[in-house]
Amino acid sequence: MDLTPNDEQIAFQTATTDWCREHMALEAARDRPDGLWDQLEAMGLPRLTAPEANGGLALDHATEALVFAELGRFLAPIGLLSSAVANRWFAEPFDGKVALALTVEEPGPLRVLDPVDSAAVLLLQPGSVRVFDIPDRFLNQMTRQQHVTAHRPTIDLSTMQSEQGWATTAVWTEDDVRPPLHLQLLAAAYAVGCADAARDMAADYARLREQFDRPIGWFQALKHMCSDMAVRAAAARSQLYYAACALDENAADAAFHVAAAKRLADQGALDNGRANIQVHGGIGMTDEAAAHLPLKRAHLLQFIAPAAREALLA
Amino acid sequence: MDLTPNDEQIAFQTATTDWCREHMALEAARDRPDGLWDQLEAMGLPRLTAPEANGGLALDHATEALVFAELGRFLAPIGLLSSAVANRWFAEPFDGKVALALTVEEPGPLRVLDPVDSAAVLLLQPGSVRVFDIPDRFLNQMTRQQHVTAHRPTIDLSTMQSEQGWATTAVWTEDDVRPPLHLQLLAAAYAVGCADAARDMAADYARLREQFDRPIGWFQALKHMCSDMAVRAAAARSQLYYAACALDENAADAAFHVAAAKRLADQGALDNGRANIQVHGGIGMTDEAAAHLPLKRAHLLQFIAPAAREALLA
Amino acid sequence: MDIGFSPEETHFREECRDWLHAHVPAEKRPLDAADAIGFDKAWQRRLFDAGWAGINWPTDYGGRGLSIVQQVIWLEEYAAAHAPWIGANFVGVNHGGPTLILNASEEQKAYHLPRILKGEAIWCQGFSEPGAGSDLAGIKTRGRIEGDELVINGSKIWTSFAHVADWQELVLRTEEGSLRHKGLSWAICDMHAPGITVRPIRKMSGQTEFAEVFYDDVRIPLTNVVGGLGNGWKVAMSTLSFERGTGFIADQVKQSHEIEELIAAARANGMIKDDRIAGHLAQLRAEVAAVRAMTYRNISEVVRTGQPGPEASVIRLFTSELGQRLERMAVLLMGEAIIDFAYGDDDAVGDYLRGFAATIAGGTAQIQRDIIGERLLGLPKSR
Amino acid sequence: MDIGFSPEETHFREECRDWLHAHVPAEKRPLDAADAIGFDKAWQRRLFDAGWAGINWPTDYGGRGLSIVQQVIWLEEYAAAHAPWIGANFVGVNHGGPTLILNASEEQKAYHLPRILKGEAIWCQGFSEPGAGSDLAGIKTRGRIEGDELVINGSKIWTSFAHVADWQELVLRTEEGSLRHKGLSWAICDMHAPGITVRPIRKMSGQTEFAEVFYDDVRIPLTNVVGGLGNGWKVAMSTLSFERGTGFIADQVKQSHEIEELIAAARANGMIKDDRIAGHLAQLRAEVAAVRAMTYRNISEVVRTGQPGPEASVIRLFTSELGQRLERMAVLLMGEAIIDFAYGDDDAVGDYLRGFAATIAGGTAQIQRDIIGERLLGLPKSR
Repeated sequence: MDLTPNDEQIAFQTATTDWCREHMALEAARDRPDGLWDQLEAMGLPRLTAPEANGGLALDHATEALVFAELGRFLAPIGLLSSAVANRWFAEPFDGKVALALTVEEPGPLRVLDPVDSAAVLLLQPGSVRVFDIPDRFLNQMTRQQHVTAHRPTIDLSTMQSEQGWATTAVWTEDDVRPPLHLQLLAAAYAVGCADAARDMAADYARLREQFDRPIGWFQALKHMCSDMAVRAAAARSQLYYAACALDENAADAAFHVAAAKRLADQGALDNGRANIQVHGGIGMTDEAAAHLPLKRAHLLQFIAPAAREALLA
Repeated sequence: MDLTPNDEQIAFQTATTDWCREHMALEAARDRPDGLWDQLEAMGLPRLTAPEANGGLALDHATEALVFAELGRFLAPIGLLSSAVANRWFAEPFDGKVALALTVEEPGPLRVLDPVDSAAVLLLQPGSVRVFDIPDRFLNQMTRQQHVTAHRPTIDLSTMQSEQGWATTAVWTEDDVRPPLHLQLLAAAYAVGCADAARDMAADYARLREQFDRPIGWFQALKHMCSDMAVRAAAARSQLYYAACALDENAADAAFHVAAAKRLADQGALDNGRANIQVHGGIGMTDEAAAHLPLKRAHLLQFIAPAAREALLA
Repeated sequence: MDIGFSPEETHFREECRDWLHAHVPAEKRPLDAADAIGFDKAWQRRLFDAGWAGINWPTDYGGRGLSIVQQVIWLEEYAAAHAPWIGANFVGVNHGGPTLILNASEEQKAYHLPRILKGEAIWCQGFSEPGAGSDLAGIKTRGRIEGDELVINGSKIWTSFAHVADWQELVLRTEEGSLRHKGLSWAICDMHAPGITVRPIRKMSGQTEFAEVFYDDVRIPLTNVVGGLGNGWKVAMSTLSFERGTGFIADQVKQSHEIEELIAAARANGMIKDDRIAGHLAQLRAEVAAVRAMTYRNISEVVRTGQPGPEASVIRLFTSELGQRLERMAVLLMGEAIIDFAYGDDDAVGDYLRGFAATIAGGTAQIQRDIIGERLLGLPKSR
Repeated sequence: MDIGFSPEETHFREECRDWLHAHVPAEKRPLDAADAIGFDKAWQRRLFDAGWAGINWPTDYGGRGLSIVQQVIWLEEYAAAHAPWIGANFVGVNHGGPTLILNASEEQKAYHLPRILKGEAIWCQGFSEPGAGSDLAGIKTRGRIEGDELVINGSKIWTSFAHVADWQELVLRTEEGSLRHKGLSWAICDMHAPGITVRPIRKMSGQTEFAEVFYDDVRIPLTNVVGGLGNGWKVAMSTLSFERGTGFIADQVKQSHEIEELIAAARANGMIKDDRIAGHLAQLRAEVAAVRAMTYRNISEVVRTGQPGPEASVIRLFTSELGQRLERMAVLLMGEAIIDFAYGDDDAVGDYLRGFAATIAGGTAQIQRDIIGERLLGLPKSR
């Protein structure tokens, strides 16, 4: 039993953080450079746990969770989540980004997140994940109307969305609880990173900003608000690591632990996101400051593989 | 429209507070003098809104709510609630205290609060209140066992309880929504007083107790805890007044307003009761200090005419 | 104590309702200040012409001179009729105007008050500075006296409607080297004066409503000072205590409508079947009732004594946090549709994002709790 | 990173389970300290004789010298077997003993440690004073040096098991006129020494477990000072940081069982059908899992580096508040039956009332939040 990251994991984690800080700053989340995805691909980030035969690094979920929490801290593309899952669980190669669709009752139209330049889209279903191709246009099976897959913004300023029809041509996983848990785990990792980002932003500001001739972090009310952010982030992060290990070991209670991680991470991301704005005061409400970015990302993440109450009580 | 108490009401309120402070101190709640009920009777407190024909003062519910909030602040006997309701809505005279039974599915045995020296017991039912005599012993209709009405303590150190069977000999109100609302209003008034008592105890302690060479109320964390107590008490009190007026005017939405008052008062009493102990620190956890008394009373009050969600959403 | 209204008041309520029913504009108010300014001015003028602007303002300056209870009745009917937010006229009608009524000279009042009521002059507020937010007494913008003029240098921030305003209620330091609350003055600043630069700031909801204002040797006549040189803190506080007293009635009335709409929405989409949602809605409805009861109580206090009671700060805090709880519930009831929010959308998500201001602007919730602890409970001052 | 246990550890777990299954007493531990003392001593002796006392204590002093992971396994099995709380032995086994191991002389260790493990000597803690609660450095109890003795005067409070204890870990001011953290010493005080008066204090739950202790010219040998005269703060902090690190594992293990019992109870009485109850239980279960994950993480840190990580204070705060949430849920599930609580009852209400101590004793939740803000986030010190 050892829940501290080993040296190799820490090195990978640190390298990721350093790279993100330089090439994928949170502050620039709404305007990512064109070649970003190619760089992420080149570093193998969408294939950390994919088998070597598929060009993957065949690492464990524990390492992957550590790295994805760092990516999440910089509001990395949502498409990394679905791409990582697709590359891990399907033998056939997905050349390029796999977008992410939110759960729907089949065969309704899909809400596709981060679809720009995506070759395919991954959908979470009860007990399975399914991957469709992305066509240029689709037929809405309910209204019988043809739709062009136009890209629209989402509340998360770094993520676009489109609509797409249910397709009969798809691949899906069967008789394996792990693929859906994998997606939930990675989404939880993103949310943990998001909670961390908000905490750090708030603490940095509370150390520097002065009112009444003192840093505002001197005042207990704001200090405790920051402390609570630290508590939420720490709890979610520990549970994330534990859940990743449970998934690696295919433990009987892995589904519970991953759901618990997602629940706590989502709450941490939302609550920290809100508290971060309050700590920032006026500047926190502006578009030019970055305080709103983690909050808006948190609002998106809560709809990606949410933790069902049944899973938590099972 | 005028929601400030008039001079007469303020005078009555002040006189009640002064009398309570001298004769019915909160700190002595667990050991009330023998003649207390007679004194309360002599002052007409169980008959404030009772018709003059029944020896009552025929005052309005607004005045009664003000006075009962003060009584509640000193943890006055629970029997005042039921006696006031019984004396108001029944023509026949109840000579002495009327105890209070918690709601049960008929014809189960009753949990009777404050039964000591009570001649009768009042039970809240949907749309009605019912008054039974108190016998020396009763037959449990489910187990067919004979029980003596022995007195046992409750969590509230100033209130005893006993068990009693459902009786066929009883009087009850019909076709009038006001009697049950009256009981709920007075219970809310007690809870408002309870929330006030906890707030004042905490603020007093925070002004005097020193740590780190300052009154602990100087520290923002404790100051804000006290501020939140003040907010809860103020909100509950305003809603109590409004509800009392609504009941006086037999307003169409009186049932909602009384339920809202009870809900906020119960929460205020519980949350302030807990916060009061935290503000007191070590001494707050002891039996010899009085900080636990309002909290325990609050736990009892929440079961007296609780605010149903349906009433709040109606 | 009673909650009824007199026959005269009831008659007034009917009058309000009838007029609003006939005149509330069908089109929605634009959200961006620049787009909304024409709408806001026209609507204010319409209110004035029909006698609804300044219900409790003195008749000498274009008001109706009616009671605060009638003002409340008007606001209740206004909200019930879904009449538009008064927008750009907010500062003039709710802050600047009342401050002038309390503190200004006859000349100042005679010139400005009717223009405010008619929607002819748009006002903005110049209190906060980049370095003086919660710490309002940390104001650094200074006004040098030169002859019969003030020469202003410095900057203000979070000034709503600055880029469309004609006048500003400006608090600045007129005594060199003075500290904290001393040496400040409250002046009427011409927003069209040379040397003023306005940098609009976009909110995280996408609207551009507030701005940063820079003053570079801006000259205004000394006669524009209100309440006397060096009395700026006192004059500003008279506005703020008004805000804390009855200035937020409109918000509270709005909440009464919002909770009913939320309950209706939850019934419509079936989410009320979830006990947690139903429980939250029940709780929120009780809290909204309490805010209304507290507000009525506070108004009764004003009617009796001429000023709001000490619990006004409690109402202020409770209302601002309750507003956020209502906005969060509205967003919760939207479900996944929250994802579709795009900058500038005038929906529940926009309200939620803009609503963060409630516990920040005009004194953070932390400052409010300090005030309650210190003034209501007598706890020692921390700052 | 892995969550599995080695075959050796798994074998150890089975050993624990088997022994506990055969030996956990059938009768309940009495709650009052005076009634429980015999029970506690007998049970501790039984643990010692079977080799379960001091699993990770050095073998030289009667311990088993095993790893902290094995200690955790023991505690997990201990809780699973519903074995009784170690009660009066708590301070000796969990505070005093570990402090001696870290700081005491060979002679002190050789004398005291085996007696603690065997349940022969009961220890109590003398840190807090009537005027020094959250402000522990405000200690006023003084020890005057006379020859080779300390002469002690003053008082301590919240001393659990004081009225049944043989020894006390006592922090007192041995340098006259010294301030705050300086001039304090940590000494072993004989509770049977003349001049000691113990006034037991009843808790609001009805138990008498802690007491106020008065010292009137109490004489103890200077050799009873541990870690050197004037080093009391450092020595005391070594205990406290132990508490914050791994000392609360037992509580956390207990919470894992409590949540399962609560869920079972809610299923049994049907209250789980209420979405709010079910939602709360789901949330609590996730939080309990997180505490366990954090604890495991912290233990891994101890195994790797020899000391708990900086996040130990987070675990401490989270666990204490989570414990209270669990106790409140237990009371909620009782419904009206909470009314029947009478002083001394050993039920969920008693746990709830005693549980207020979790955010007060050993540093209030407010102090914990200060520590987290200052040490983890680098915010400026407020005190």
